[in-house]
Amino acid sequence: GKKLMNAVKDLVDESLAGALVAHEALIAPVPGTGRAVMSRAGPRPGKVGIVIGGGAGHEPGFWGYVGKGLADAAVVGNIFAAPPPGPILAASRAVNGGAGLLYIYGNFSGDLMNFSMAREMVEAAGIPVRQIVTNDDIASSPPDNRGARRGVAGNVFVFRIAGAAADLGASLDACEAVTRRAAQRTYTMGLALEPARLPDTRRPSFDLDADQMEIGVGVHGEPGVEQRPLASADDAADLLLDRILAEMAPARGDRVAVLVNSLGGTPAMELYILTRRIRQRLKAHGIGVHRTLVGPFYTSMDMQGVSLSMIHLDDELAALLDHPCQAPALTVTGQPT
Amino acid sequence: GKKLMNAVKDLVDESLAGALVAHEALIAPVPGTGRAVMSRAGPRPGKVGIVIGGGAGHEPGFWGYVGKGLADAAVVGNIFAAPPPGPILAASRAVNGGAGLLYIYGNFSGDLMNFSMAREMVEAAGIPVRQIVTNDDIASSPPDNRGARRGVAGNVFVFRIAGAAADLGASLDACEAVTRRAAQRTYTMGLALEPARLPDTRRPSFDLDADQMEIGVGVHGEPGVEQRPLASADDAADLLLDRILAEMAPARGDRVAVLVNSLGGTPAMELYILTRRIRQRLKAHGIGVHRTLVGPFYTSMDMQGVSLSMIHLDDELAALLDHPCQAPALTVTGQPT
Amino acid sequence: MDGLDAHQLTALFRLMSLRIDEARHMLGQLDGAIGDADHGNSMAEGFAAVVRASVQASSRGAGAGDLFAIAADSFLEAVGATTGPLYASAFLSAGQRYRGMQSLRAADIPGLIPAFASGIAARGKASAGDKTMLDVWGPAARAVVDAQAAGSAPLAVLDVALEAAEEGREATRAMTATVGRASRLGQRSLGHVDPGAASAVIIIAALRDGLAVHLGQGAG
Amino acid sequence: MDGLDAHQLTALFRLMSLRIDEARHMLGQLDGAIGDADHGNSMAEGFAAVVRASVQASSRGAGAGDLFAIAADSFLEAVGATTGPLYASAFLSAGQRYRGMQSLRAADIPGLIPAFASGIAARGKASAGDKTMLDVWGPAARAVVDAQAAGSAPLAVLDVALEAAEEGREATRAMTATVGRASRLGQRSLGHVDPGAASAVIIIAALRDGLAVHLGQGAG
Ligand SMILES: Nc1ncnc2c1ncn2[C@@H]1O[C@H](COP(=O)(O)OP(=O)(O)O)[C@@H](O)[C@H]1O
Ligand SMILES: Nc1ncnc2c1ncn2[C@@H]1O[C@H](COP(=O)(O)OP(=O)(O)O)[C@@H](O)[C@H]1O
Ligand SMILES: [Mg+2]
Ligand SMILES: [Mg+2]
Ligand SMILES: [Mg+2]
Ligand SMILES: [Mg+2]
Repeated sequence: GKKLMNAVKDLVDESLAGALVAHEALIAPVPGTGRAVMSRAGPRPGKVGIVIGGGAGHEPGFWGYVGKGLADAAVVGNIFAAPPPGPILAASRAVNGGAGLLYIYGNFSGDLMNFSMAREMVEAAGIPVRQIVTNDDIASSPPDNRGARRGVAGNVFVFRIAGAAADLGASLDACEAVTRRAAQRTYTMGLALEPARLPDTRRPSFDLDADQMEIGVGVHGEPGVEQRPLASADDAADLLLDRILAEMAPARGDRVAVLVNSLGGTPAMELYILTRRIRQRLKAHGIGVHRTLVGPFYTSMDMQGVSLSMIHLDDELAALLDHPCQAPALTVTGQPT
Repeated sequence: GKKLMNAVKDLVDESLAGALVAHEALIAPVPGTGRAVMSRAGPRPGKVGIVIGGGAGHEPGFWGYVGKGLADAAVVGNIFAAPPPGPILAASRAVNGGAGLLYIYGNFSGDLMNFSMAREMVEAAGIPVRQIVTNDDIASSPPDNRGARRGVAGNVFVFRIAGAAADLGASLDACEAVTRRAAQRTYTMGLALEPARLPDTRRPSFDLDADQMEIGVGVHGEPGVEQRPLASADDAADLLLDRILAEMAPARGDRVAVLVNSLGGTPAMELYILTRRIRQRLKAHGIGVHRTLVGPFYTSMDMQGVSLSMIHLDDELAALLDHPCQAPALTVTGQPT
Repeated sequence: MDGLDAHQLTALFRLMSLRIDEARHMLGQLDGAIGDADHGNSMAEGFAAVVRASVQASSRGAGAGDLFAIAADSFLEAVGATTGPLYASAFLSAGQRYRGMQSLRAADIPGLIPAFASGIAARGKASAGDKTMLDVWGPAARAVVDAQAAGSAPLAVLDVALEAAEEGREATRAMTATVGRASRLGQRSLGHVDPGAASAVIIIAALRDGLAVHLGQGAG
Repeated sequence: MDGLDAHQLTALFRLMSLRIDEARHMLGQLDGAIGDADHGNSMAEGFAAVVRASVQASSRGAGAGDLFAIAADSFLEAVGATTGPLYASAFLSAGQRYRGMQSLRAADIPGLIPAFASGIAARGKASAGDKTMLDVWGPAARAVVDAQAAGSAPLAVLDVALEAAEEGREATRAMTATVGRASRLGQRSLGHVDPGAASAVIIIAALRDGLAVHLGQGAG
């Protein structure tokens, strides 16, 4: 439960300040608010502006995905709490290039309410806004109620697709359509070995015995859907992959991109052991892997655990994933990776 | 103490296998050994070959620093144990471009002995080899005995300089000279909040009370030099920075590059809080920061804690840091970051 | 001395803030069981912001009725989250009811509860039984309307409102969450009190006790 | 039946491997106190590799004297680390001593200890008192040489070697490490037994007990 921090109340502002200096060549503060960052590369006249955001505690989410070929601005709330309309509004104004704005955020009641309030104000000012509410977390609701699912680490793929499409000059309609397709084709499932600890109380966000893991956790310390005895890396990988494949139902020869994500406290060594198994199994299924991301891309503070995200690609989505981008947490060059 | 793994004995091989599939466009196995990887971009005739390595448990060290503009090959031992001469020899043969080889590794008796044994064999085969033994860890010995210090996360800068110089066509002499200068100008200091746990016993590698931190830890679970009550993020940053500045003794107007490194279990949020403080203080000292890296670049399995590394730049070193590279753990584009 | 001017209304907000702050950890624990454990922090920070803004506004001479819109704004911008928009709507709805009033009479105070309830319902679109704060605000609002129709005195009205609120809170134990973060737990939310319901009871209790103090009748 | 052929030498290695494996965690703990806690694993994996390679080589008809170079190679490639080169040098130095011998006589066995000591000293360049395995191998080797000069029987030679080894191990407690990983601890290494010294004693004890078994005299 130890953490390197100063006063709890300064946690979010100080870590955001750190991101702004560490990545000063890529991102800058949005004028008029302490809780939004924008790309140094934008806004570009005629380009759709991509605004993403959510609660803090997911670092490098969300500012890590701001940059050329990715989002134009990210808005950050308190820890695990949606940002209020104020900074969303400020970010919207700052990145408006005259071609409209696309908001992308996870499906949480707080984010829905706050982004929708901001949207009303922005539209009242004559700027068209579309919203993509991501719901990739398959553990959080059954398939027939997909609209109720949380939006989690699969966001990285969705941001990427939207950012690439906008960078290539797609219209607001086209950006919205391809991003919505990306969101619909993205699936995530997570598990935790240890809960996150809240900075103020240092208490675990849920109880988990020493020999148990929690299946289907969210990225806000929400409990998952069931506890099971701690499994081997291969069994854990299978558990995540089986659930995703069952819903995605890819055919032999289909292509996906894969994100093996640390929820904060799980080191690279373990992530790569899971990656190995996941790739072996996808190969056995005849599924091509266009791109594999491994690392702490979308965390839940210091939670120990992993999530697996996969996006079911088509030619357009695959091409957009290859489009160059440069942001604090994700750089894609023209070269292969 | 929970870990996602299969059999302990397969830990290193399986995580390496994961790295090889996740980054298949960048790295490939070295023929004839399961414990070395090489760049898909090399070897290039006439280019000095850079071979790096050390024990496993530091992921994405060492394979994360193999790629164009970085190392040509990385050799990995057992957990926290230097690799034997066999795979070093295999890697040396595989990346020999006819211009000689530069070995870079940390100053540990095991690495010294094994790399030196390999070097004798490689030189016997007519390939000239130079060695840079890094010793950036200022906590591990007093300044007047710098040669006894460990080589730790500052390696990332040293690899980077060597890789850039070699990519630009420097001779073996020139590569060695600039890399040695980089190593001499690199300083690291670390602290741990929780020790790493060894995969076989799940026991902590040293004892640390709930309200203490360990100052001056190595990257192999070695105990540090003293225990202190857990400090605030700012005080922890100051403690690391003060020690480094005292030795580096930069003048106003000098430039450095900074690496705020997670030892494995410390999440981005905390790293960036320290980054903010370190950058504030460097600014107050009038020291320019040419580049800031923040993240799990050189871990000690699941240890919770951070290390701060800084390299004291001159014009040549700064230019080499900006030279493009593309490797699993570090991509530098022509663009600013 | 029956009416509450802006300073006195601010004192009422301060009591709410105090009580919520005391319950911060308890609310966090309730939220931890079925959500993300931040409800105590969100509510505490929201009310602290309301008090700060109200102190400023009333020292600038704002009327009591003007404080509600200011409270809405400050709560929202300090909190975001789910509770930010919900309580912002609650305050805004009260602001509409008391628009232009320099001071509120004691008899106006219970009306805060139905105002809050309708603001929260309009923004959150939850139904009764969804296991939300509305399962407290709804019954409490109906209790206020009924008691006022029966001609009860303000404090007596708040007494029955509080009773209804507490019953509503306890009733959330037996509900399965269908909106908000806890809905993802399905049946696992059963048996737990909804944190938003618990904080709503605290606000209503503070309202009752604050009015009692103001009327010189001590805390109930 | 006095001599040891390759199979019997392999049995001796197997006993060392067994004893080291039993001590794996203890050695890891000793290393954990002043190093990186892997000494038990390194030694156990090294000796397991030695046994595997020796079994293969002796079933292919290798002579006892040939096993040492094979052991050196297999230990080194399985382990790396500090102990890999050190014990590889130890085995190689023994291999030079016994080169070309189809079987070793019992009287040859104690000579393993000075051979190991000189191989380790040549590779590691540590001095007496540096708090390393050499603080066991060195005294044990001198004890062997002295006892042989005094005309003692092989087992008696190994008895005094073991005694010297144990004293050497205990003496490391009072030393400050000056080479290897533990040297970074400075004074903090004081009071701890050196792990490499502890494993050296186990090897020497296994050598003694293995020879005793071979000679039909049981474990000491
Ligand atoms: N649509 C809604 N309408 C009314 N109340 C709601 C709604 N959604 C959630 N709530 C309330 O919000 C509470 C959670 O608030 P809080 O923890 O502050 O926000 P979050 O869930 O965003 O972390 C729940 O306990 C519930 O009472
Ligand atoms: N130069 C040396 N000469 C002889 N023995 C050494 C030397 N350096 C280290 N050692 C021995 O090696 C032991 C540590 O071995 P081990 O833990 O396997 O390697 P590492 O230190 O690389 O993790 C020490 O306890 C010490 O006895
Ligand atoms: Mg929340
Ligand atoms: Mg070691
Ligand atoms: Mg909550
Ligand atoms: Mg060791």
